[in-house]
Amino acid sequence: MIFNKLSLGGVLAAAMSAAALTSAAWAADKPSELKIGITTYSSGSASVFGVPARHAAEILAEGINAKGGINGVPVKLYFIDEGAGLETLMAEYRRLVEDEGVDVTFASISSGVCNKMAPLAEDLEVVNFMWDCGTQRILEDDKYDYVFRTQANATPEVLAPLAYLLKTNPDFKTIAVVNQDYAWGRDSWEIFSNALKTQRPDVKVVAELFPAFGAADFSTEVSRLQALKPDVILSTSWGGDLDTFVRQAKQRGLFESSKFVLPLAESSLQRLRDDLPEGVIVGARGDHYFLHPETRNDEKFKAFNEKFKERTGEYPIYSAAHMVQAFAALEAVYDKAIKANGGEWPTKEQIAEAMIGLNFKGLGRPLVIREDGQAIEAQLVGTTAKRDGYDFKVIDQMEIYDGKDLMAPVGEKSLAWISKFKADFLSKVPATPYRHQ
Amino acid sequence: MSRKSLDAFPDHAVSATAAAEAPWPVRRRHREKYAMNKELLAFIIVAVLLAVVPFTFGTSTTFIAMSLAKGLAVLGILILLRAGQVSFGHAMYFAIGAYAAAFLSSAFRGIDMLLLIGAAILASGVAGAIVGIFVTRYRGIFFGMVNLAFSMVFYSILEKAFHITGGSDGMRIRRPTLLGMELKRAEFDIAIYYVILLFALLSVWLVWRYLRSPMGEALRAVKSNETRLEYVGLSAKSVLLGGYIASAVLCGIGGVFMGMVQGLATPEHAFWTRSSELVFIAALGGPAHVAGAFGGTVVFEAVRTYAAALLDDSWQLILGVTLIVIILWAPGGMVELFRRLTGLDRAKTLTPEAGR
Amino acid sequence: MSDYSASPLLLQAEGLKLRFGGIIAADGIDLSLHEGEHLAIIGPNGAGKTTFLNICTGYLRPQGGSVRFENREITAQPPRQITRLGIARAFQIPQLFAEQTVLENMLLAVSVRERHWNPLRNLHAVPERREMEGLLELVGCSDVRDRVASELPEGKRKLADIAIALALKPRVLLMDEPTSGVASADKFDVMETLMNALRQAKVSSVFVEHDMEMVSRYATRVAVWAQGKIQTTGAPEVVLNDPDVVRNVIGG
Amino acid sequence: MTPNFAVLALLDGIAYASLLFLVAVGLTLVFGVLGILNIAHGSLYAIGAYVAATLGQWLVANGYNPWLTFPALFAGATVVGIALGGMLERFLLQRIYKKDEVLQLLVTFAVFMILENLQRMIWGVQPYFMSTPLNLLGNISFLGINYTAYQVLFLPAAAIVVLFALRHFLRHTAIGAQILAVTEDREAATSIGINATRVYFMTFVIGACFAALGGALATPTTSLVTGMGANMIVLSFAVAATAGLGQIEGAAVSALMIGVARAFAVYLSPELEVIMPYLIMVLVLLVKPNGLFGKDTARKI
Repeated sequence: MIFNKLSLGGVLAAAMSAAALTSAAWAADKPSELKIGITTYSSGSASVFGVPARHAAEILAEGINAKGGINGVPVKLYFIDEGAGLETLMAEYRRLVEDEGVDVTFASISSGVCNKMAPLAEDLEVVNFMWDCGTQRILEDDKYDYVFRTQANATPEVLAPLAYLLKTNPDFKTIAVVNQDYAWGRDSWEIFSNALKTQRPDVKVVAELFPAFGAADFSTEVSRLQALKPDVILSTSWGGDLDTFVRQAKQRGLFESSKFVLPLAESSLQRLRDDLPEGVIVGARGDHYFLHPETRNDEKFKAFNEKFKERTGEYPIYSAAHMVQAFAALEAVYDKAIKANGGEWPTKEQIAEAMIGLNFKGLGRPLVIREDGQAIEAQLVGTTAKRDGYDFKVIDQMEIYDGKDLMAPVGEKSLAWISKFKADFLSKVPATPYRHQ
Repeated sequence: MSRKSLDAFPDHAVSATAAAEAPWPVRRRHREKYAMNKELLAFIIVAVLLAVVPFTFGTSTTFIAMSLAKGLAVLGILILLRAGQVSFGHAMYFAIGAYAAAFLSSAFRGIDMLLLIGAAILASGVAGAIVGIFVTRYRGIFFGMVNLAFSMVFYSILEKAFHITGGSDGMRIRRPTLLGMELKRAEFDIAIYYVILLFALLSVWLVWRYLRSPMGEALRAVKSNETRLEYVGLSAKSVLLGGYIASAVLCGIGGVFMGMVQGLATPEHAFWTRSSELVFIAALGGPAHVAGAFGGTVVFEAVRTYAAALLDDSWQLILGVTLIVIILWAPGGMVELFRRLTGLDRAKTLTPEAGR
Repeated sequence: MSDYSASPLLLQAEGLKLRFGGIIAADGIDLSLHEGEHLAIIGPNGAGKTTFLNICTGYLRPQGGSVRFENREITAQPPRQITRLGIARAFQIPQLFAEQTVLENMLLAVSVRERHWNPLRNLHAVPERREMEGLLELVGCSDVRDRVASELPEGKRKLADIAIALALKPRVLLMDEPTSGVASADKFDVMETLMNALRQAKVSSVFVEHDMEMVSRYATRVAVWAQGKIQTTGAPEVVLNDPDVVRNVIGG
Repeated sequence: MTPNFAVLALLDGIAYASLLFLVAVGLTLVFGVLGILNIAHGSLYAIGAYVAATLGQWLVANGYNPWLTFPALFAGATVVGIALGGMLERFLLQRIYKKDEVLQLLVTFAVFMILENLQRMIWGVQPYFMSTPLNLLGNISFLGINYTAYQVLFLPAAAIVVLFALRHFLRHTAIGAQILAVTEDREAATSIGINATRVYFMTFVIGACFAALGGALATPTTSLVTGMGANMIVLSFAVAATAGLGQIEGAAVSALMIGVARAFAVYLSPELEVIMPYLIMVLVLLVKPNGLFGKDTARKI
């Protein structure tokens, strides 16, 4: 019985790889299609990012194929659900790479999954874009030949809101943190608090709360924060956790006594609507905003926003923008590699080589991939405000930071780099201000 | 006798009718031997088939390796089911196995695989003995619940002790050496496949023998009559404890293998739904036979992986329906279905017709 | 009827007291068993006779008094330890391992007796298999040897229960209405075989019994239990003819 | 830290315990009568929440009086309890009452998986919310801390009403008495002619209604996300097992214990918050294997 099942799977697999082989042979050097494996959440709480990103990917793939593909090769997408558990994820990832023969993978949203997929991609020698996960550790700790990140990492994503806070509210004395209890919540607080210590050693941390990931109730945390009355409350939470926390805090007047800093709240604006008060500092893990002051009039930007709104009824959030960046990097790197290869279709080694120093542009400012495979991405931070024409809070008093100022240099680890900050480093980081228009 | 007896695991029921009509010792032995040979033959065939997988269906190697690893844990669940007990916390030992490897491999780079396995056996065995001393006081639902509580405490600690365990992202398990040899990824995949296969076959054989030994038969007695067990001079608690430790160790071995294949130990391994999954697979495969543990796992994992092809995001739905169908119409699981289809059950359970 | 008071003392209960709520089961019970004796306990239903067996085997802890076995204090020790010392028990409601065959029931019992804990040896391969088959032959259970215990008719269950107790090679066997459930035509044959086996194996016994015919034939001594006390004890022919006993126990 | 934190923690604990109790009481009632530990109880909780939210959102969106969202919570819960609970009992559970308890447990686990999946298919994965009732009741201030009246007044009141209504129902109505009889001694109850099928059906539907009600009443306080059922079910297991399975008043006490302990943890040692319920459960069960109020049943031989 065991064998029956096995052989079924095996025969299927064999048949598929045979099909892949023949098609490859037929197209000689140039494949009939460019296969992209994408891990994203379609179940579980992180699907608030995964589902919009998947829509974005589909829109982008349709767009590429409509104009004839990448250098004449149409793209084909394969999605894997990060929420289905690591066994499934790994088995499916391997199957896509080994049997299906995907050319490039985009993995993944979760830092935990990235931690696993990066070494696996390296082992399987398949070009992988870490398109959304935040952890700075992967590329700082190990050297990879096939793994690249097409967006920033946690360091600038956390430092930018801190810089903004220091500039706009220089006088705060106390701070409390309410983060989800998992790697991102912990890591982001580590970066934030270490940087804060260098900039404002006098600020007192009055509470460090890490409620369980996916907690349904923050009433007790809100009570405690009301009793403590910290000047600033930081939360890098997202999704249902952030929504619940914001609603409970708003209902009980916590926003009146404390300044909130919510570095990921750009992704919750449209859901929270009036539950998110004005005057809250919000970020977007990059310069992602559907009203990006520098790029909102670009054709590409407008077209994508419209298509996205048409398909989902919502404006795109940062995870969709990260997906756009991954596709932009893909198109750019094939162009670059094909040119370098004298017009011939490149091998994966050539693609990997072309990634270094690659310039590409998603929906925000242009990005560049450093020699360690890490992209430099600008950061947009602002303050919520109510404006006509939107039934949710928009971002006003924006500041856009250049990514390179907030990143640890190549070869240096973020925390070590942060510990060397001069006392006024962050308040002097250059930024371009914008108002809502 | 109806197959839908009150009994969860109808092999006893089947053998009941069977044995009732087979009073002649000589012929019975003969048949037993015949059945044994047939099973041994099946065992060898399956073992050989699995041994050639890397050469025939190379790309399924890792999938099967993971299924076998999980199957080892299910085998542990099977032992407890023999005593009529079901644990909703055994994923804890699975996680202990994986974390033992994670800690060791991050402390000593290039540590040998066999040491990791040894550490996992030791850690899960010790944990099983300590927790077992408490939980073997309980039976039925409470046994399941107390195990659940222990595993949830453990799960919460794994998540909370961020600086030690890496929190919810877990810990990386670096690729170990094997007998001092450094292995590349492709070599490692093959090597660990054979190590897992070896352990799986060995465990199947050991568990098979154990369940038929006086100690294993005493486990069944825990299920049917603890009073009599006491009154033949045996403590039901210690019998169950023995089975509990064995099951914890099997889960630990499963966990260390899963961890090494995935290169990762995460708290998710210890979450209660994982424990339920193990019990789920045991019921799906059929608790009456060691083959059920592995057959069930392969089917479970295959459905989970390939369900998406049938209907987007539907693996839970499909598995749930499958399990209900199995429980309602074939409570012996796939093993029973298999026997029904092949008629092997007759030989196995010694009905008079079988020998003819 | 011979007198056993000179032979060594096996089991000795002194001043046992136990009450459940308002019901007095035992109120200062003194009872002893000497080697070679077969002591019958008679008395009205619910008088506490089974409770006595439960206390002797450690299933219940008495509120007062003590039980000694071969001059060793065994009060409230767990049943498994008392069993290992040499006191086996057969039950009013037979206690069998329902999922296993009768022979497997026996083999399991003998494995405990002989400490056969090799986890790789098949239960059926224990060396005492012949002996167990012989015991089953003796109690008349050979025909159901390979049947699963839960499927047995009541009479056979009763015998199998006793056979398991005998498999432990006890010094003392405690029985609770050994022949209830056995077809009445066979009762005396069964009891005859059983008692012969006990005598042969030099096993002393205590049995709770309602059938006075049985008591007078097989008991060496009778104890009458009523209102939580031993009303009288003595040779069957004396006790069973005592007018008080006839009026209060046998007649009533 | 203000010296009044103990009072605050108590208040937070009570609010949380009220929700826990509402969910756990249904679980424990069903176990007491049917002898089945219903893992799908968590899904009923989640679906009750989703249905109530959908109904409430619809009312608000169509311009009905927002106070109607209160009855909508109860209506949503009742509909889910009767329709889904009733169907589960009639078409599935009735077939497994005679099976081994392990298999019963697994069937409910299978139902849990199916419902989790269906729930995702119906409501998607974006967080849902409907906080109108919470907003309507406003805040009350206590020791300088704002609390929502919904959480510190309405929820505890609802829990108390449920507790006493259930007590009254069980003690003073015919069907309630039958349910109680079955809880205490199933065999005896059926032998004196109690219609077990009817009692089982009623009980399961009532239990399902409580699960859904717990979900519905939680809706205004939280965001509905996938996986909320899986978390709630282990918590209510912890409550029910700590009290002793089948103990209704006991569930109220242990819910309070767990709720308050958790709140104190947030004030004193936030890292312990998540572990608290399970720690309490382990400790209680180690000392009292049948739970705080469970009865020890000795076997008669």
